[in-house]
Amino acid sequence: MPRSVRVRLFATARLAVGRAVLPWPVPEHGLRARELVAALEQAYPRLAPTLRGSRFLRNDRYLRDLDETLRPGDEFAVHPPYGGG
Amino acid sequence: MPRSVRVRLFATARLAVGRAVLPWPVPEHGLRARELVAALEQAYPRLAPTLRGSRFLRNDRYLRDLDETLRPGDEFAVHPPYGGG
Amino acid sequence: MAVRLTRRPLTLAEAERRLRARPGGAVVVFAGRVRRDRRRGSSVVALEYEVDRVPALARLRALERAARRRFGASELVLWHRLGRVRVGEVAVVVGATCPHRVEAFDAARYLIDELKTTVPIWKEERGRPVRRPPRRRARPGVRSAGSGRAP
Amino acid sequence: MAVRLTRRPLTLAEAERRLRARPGGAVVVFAGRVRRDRRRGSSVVALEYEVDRVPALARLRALERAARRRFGASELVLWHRLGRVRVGEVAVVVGATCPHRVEAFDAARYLIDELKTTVPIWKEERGRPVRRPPRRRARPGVRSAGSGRAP
Repeated sequence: MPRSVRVRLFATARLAVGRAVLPWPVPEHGLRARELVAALEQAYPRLAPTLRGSRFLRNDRYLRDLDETLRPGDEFAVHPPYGGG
Repeated sequence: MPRSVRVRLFATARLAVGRAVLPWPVPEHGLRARELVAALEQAYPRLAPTLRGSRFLRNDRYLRDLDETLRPGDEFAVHPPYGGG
Repeated sequence: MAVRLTRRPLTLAEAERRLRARPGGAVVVFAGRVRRDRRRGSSVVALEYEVDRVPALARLRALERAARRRFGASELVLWHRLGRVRVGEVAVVVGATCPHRVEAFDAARYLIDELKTTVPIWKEERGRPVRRPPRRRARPGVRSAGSGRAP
Repeated sequence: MAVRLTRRPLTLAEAERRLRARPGGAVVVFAGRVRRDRRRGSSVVALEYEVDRVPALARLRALERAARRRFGASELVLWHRLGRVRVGEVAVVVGATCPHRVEAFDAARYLIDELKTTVPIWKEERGRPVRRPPRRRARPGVRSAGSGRAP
């Protein structure tokens, strides 16, 4: 069992970080979505504006709020505003 | 030169009269569209309700009003409400 | 031809060939099909379309010009079948190619709404051919403009 | 399949085969094409579409169900290209078969509006391949949802 979540970055989020997938360590006391987003923002300042306009998913489901706790092995997706069509 | 107009009947007008084309004599003093419509109504009572809801054309152009005078050789079309599509 | 009155079958595929030949980000196509009449005892299997050809073509061309002007359409189709059209077949196709989707939807909607109410085309119901006269037969008649069964 | 994310070309003809297989008096289809970027100096020749596949398919299926319920649609298409789509090609097709035209227009409009704003698909501009680096090059970037160039 990995001690990390798998952060998946799309579109402008992927371009800001320079990669589509980013493993992120989960500390012993656990990791709230809110903490992960703050940590990503700090690690990748260019990602900050995108994060503020993004929706987030845990294991392919939209997060209800940022207080959800992520577990090791979870996927965490960052969805900037959609642009299909 | 015929001394008549060619009345063209469509859809319910055609069904009410039983034919699609009807030559109609033009008297010496001429024939206003209004007079033709009244005469048709009298000759074919079943046509009356259709005539009241129809648009009329002289030589493929919509009549501006029923005071237009028809000349021998003219075509006069009776268009009940349209139903394409 | 953007405007067409024809006895041949109509397809979206053919409309697509015309509408995609010109630039524009949005293509909207409407196809109206002959519906089965669900009234009890109905034997309607087709509609027969009648037209007053010269004013109908003039009006269709006027609609084409109006749609180019009002909605910035780069291409249009305004096609209608004549004669007998069986249940399930396409009786009318209208469509527009425009820069953006809002205009393309508005253009197609405008074309079919105007076509139905301002172009001299009429439909008449046609029943199933019967070999022996049945006890009671539904009497096919001309469908009025207000018929609920037109698409 | 009513719902599809594909790397293959999309056509109205293929949508027609699906939409005409079911009864309904009205078929409306929308095709969104990649437009040429008219900004000065732009070298964009294609868009590259990216998707988060599992939630995208779930959302498309939810839209399909909603359209059947809300507009009485008997058949639907919700198709989107993935990967590189060149200028002039069709990136998205949505369509609906309904009893009457008003619902069919509303359904198609609903599907494309919702698809654009609620389905996890993104586009990124792709420039012309250059052999020698030009003095100044337009920098292709991700098109935001608010881009005026999407249909």
